[in-house]
Amino acid sequence: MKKLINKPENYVDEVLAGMQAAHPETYQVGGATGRMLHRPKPVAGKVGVVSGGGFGHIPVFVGYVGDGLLDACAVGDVFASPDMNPMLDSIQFADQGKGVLCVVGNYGGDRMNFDMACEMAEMDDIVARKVIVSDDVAAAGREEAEKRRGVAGFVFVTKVAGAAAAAGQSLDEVETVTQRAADNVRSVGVALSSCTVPQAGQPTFDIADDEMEIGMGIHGEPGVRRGKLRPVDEVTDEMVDMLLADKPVSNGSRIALLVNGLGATPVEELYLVFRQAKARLEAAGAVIAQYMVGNYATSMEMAGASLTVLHLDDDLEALVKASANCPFWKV
Amino acid sequence: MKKLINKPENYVDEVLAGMQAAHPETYQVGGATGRMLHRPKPVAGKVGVVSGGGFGHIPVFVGYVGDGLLDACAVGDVFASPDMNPMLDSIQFADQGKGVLCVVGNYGGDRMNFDMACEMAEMDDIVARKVIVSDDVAAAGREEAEKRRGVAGFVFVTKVAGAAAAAGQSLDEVETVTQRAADNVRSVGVALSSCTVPQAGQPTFDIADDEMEIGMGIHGEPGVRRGKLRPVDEVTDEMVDMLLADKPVSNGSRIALLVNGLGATPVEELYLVFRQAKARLEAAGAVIAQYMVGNYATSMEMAGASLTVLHLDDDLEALVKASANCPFWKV
Amino acid sequence: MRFSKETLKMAIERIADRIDPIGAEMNRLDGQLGDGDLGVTLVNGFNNLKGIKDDLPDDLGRAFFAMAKAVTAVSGSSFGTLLATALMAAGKQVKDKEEVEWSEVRALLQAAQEAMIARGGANLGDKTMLDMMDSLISTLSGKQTPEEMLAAAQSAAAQTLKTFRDQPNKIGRARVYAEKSIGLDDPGMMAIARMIDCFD
Amino acid sequence: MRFSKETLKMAIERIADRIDPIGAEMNRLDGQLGDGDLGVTLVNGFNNLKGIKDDLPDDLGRAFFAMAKAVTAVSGSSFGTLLATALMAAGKQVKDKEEVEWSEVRALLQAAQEAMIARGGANLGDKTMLDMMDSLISTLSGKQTPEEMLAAAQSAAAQTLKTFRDQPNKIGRARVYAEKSIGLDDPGMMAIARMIDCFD
Ligand SMILES: Nc1ncnc2c1ncn2[C@@H]1O[C@H](COP(=O)(O)OP(=O)(O)O)[C@@H](O)[C@H]1O
Ligand SMILES: Nc1ncnc2c1ncn2[C@@H]1O[C@H](COP(=O)(O)OP(=O)(O)O)[C@@H](O)[C@H]1O
Ligand SMILES: [Mg+2]
Ligand SMILES: [Mg+2]
Ligand SMILES: [Mg+2]
Ligand SMILES: [Mg+2]
Repeated sequence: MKKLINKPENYVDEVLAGMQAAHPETYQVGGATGRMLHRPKPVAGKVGVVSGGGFGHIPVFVGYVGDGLLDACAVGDVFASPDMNPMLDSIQFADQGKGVLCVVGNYGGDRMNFDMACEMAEMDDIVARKVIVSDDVAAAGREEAEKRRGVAGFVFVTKVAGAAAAAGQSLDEVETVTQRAADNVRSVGVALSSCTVPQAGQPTFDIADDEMEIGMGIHGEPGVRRGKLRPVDEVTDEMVDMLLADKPVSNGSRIALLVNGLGATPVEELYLVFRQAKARLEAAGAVIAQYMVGNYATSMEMAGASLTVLHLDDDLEALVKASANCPFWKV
Repeated sequence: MKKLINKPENYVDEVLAGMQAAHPETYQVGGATGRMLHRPKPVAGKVGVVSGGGFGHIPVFVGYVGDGLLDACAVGDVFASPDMNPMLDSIQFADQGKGVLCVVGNYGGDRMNFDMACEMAEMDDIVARKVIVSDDVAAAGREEAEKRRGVAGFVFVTKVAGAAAAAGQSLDEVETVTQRAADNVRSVGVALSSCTVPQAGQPTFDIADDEMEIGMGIHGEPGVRRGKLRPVDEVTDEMVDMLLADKPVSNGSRIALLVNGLGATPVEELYLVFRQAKARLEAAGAVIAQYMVGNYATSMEMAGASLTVLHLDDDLEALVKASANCPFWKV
Repeated sequence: MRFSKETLKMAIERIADRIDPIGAEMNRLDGQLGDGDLGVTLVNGFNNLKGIKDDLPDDLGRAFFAMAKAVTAVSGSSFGTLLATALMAAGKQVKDKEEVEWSEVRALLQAAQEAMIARGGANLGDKTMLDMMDSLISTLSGKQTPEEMLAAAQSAAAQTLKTFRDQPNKIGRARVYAEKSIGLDDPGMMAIARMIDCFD
Repeated sequence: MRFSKETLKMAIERIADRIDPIGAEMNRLDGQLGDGDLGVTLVNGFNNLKGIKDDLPDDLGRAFFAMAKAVTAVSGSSFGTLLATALMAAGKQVKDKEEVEWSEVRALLQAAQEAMIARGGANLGDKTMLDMMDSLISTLSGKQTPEEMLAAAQSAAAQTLKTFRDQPNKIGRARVYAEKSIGLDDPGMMAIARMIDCFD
């Protein structure tokens, strides 16, 4: 294991401490167990937006605490759901009397614990609802779309929720439009190398020096195809094909595009992916109304990239473009 | 070689095309050979600021074209100086009658070619001057400081030059304050793994699975010490010690700090480096007036991190904090 | 004495007193079919419960919720999550009450069982703690005093273990070892039986 | 006919005509001590020069600068950079002139040599193209016509190669092979000798 870390068992808490030290105007460590990151003060007069999930995906989840994004976020161990308590802490912090929306990745533990946190919150007369992000088209077919994992699509869904809340929408409205974002976002990734969970000490999976895996999940879950590494244009073509097969675009369809690095892939290569993805999507008729290129949803030192497309309507486009600000992303 | 690329010989040009495609409002590919990136239009009424150097360090050099930063930048092959022509193109583009400052890393080819470009520009009655960045304390002792390589300190020196020019300072003034930034910036890095030059196809250097090299250059130039990988706090201590031994801080010294990732190191780990560096520098009396954590000067897929300290005076602090905007950095 | 937060406090004390040997036994049992962490969950869970037992709110509903919070703080294991789910479901039944009749305990168990089925997606007959809950709910029907209830619960627990021993596990981690699980007690069922014994 | 842009054009044509075999030879020679790219530099450089030879500005200074630009566009090798440096230094001497006397060529070489020393940091005697330049400068002293100059240059070039052959290289990539370089001609020197021969 080759990491710039101290003791594996302190990894998560020390990184959170570093994040607060670097960005105290945005991040404060809180909660009974120090596993919540929240804004220094809740923003009054709006619906709260929170999330939570396993660690090791920075900026997902916890990095997106910020203006027009999350009010608070629960933090688990590496690749493991937080327990219910920091989720409840987050909901309680974010609630300003108008209710709270939880943006949750489609993983069993995350869902179950957020369910409990919402029920607990109810006991305090806080209305908390959940929108599930399940954007990974490689994880299951269209007929089982509810089984798909949540990956980088989280970024757009969170952006929509945060912007709707910041615009003063009611919980019902925020929930509706966020659910529409979740319904209209699709992702697929390609992994070139494994990551290593610090407490495990060994790479999560093996992959040969000349292999890639299309569709692999952000914890190393199996993808749809393992094969020889191909030129980036061909790899990108395959990913674009999967996205368009799952949800086509027609002439003039407006989309938001995220070309995302998994952690260890140089940004130079992400621009190669972007170049080809843009060409292909535009050739298919799409209008790329908003896009990002960079490390927005990672798996520590995993090498690879993912493509995320959010199919826009007028409301979603306005919300995706609304201003937002966290240390990893300014819009 | 495990890279998401097409043909190695097209790597640089395709990445530049991707950068322009992603950020056309900031980057335009230009020059006779397509090896200049420049702003869509030169900004009138100010001193021009340009740079240039080998490719594979994004955002250094070419990513820093933007508001309050570079007007244009010459692009070489991977880790190889651009020839004189795109440098001259850059100078000619940036010149608006008030002269041009070239911020140049301390590498033989870069210096020599910028010398020629400045001479050539003179033929067109353009006044172009050079400030050399040589911040790597590991590259040579204090008595031979002029032999030090230019590494991540480039970011701060460019920021100062860009801000001074944007503020309407004359070429003399921009040059003077930029030189002061160059004189007061120190860096040191630690490498955990090699990068691979696409056309070489093989890792640039070998390093064992449990080794690190303190002081290694951004092309794999030898550092001061190769040894067993240690906990991040100890590695950070060693780097801070080297920086402070070279240029101490006294109580209340104001500094800017950059905790930089070399490309493949997860941002989580950079926050661990930041946490310890901040604690140590503050314990030494420094006041960290400005800081950044992220991938600001990379070596493709090299793993590791570097620390850069800019020792501030009032002018430098104001310039470092002045607003700036490029796709990789908003201030 | 009716069922109140004092009852919950006493229950925590009784079980916490004996949880270390029970934990060791459950780790072994879970290790034969699963990941061997059930005992860890139990030990940590009851440690947390001990930490809050003196500060339980008078409101029974809130007392159950506080216990659920304490249990969820320990780990992400199925048993912990389901136990917390059960406690919350029970809590909802007794919101704003400080005491209930002992005869109402059966209704709390029923609410708990429904919530656990909803949360975990298992069915009765899958050889899980749900089946143990089910036989407890049946046996408590008509029982009025804690003494009667304990005796009935103990014999029902023993009988249930026996009934399911030679059936295969059909859910969770143990499902992969369905064949191997024949002849072995389900760890979650056994854990409940051992907890009941603590009141003897 | 005095020295003008037509002279430069003619020189480019003459050398470009024969650069392919010269390039092959220089790659071999450079490969014995260095990285074997000198020939590539020469071939690409004169290809570029051919591309601009018909568009040279009348102003001799600007013509030299245009040639320097064309040379620098090919690669980052030492020879290319130094040749461009030489052309720029010569250009500065004749800024705003369309013609100069042949006798002034020696001054141009001298300016070029100084600039190359300043740029490259080598000394006379290091066994580089500088030493070739030096003997050319000496031999051209007092020569007035191109014919006289060519004859003198050819014999000086041959003599210089001979003089330095048995000395070690003291700069650049070849320095690492200082011992090995004894008995071998310096590729940069040889390249200049071959270029002079093109005017024969
Ligand atoms: N979905 C489920 N529904 C009901 N009970 C379950 C379920 N999954 C597991 N259990 C019970 O939990 C016990 C295992 O608990 P634990 O070791 O904490 O789970 P794990 O390690 O598999 O997360 C099983 O013996 C079974 O009785
Ligand atoms: N610093 C220097 N000063 C003068 N001449 C030099 C210098 N370095 C190299 N040369 C000349 O250039 C020739 C090699 O040219 P080239 O192959 O283009 O260089 P390289 O491949 O080492 O960059 C040498 O034979 C020598 O004559
Ligand atoms: Mg278990
Ligand atoms: Mg478990
Ligand atoms: Mg050579
Ligand atoms: Mg060379």
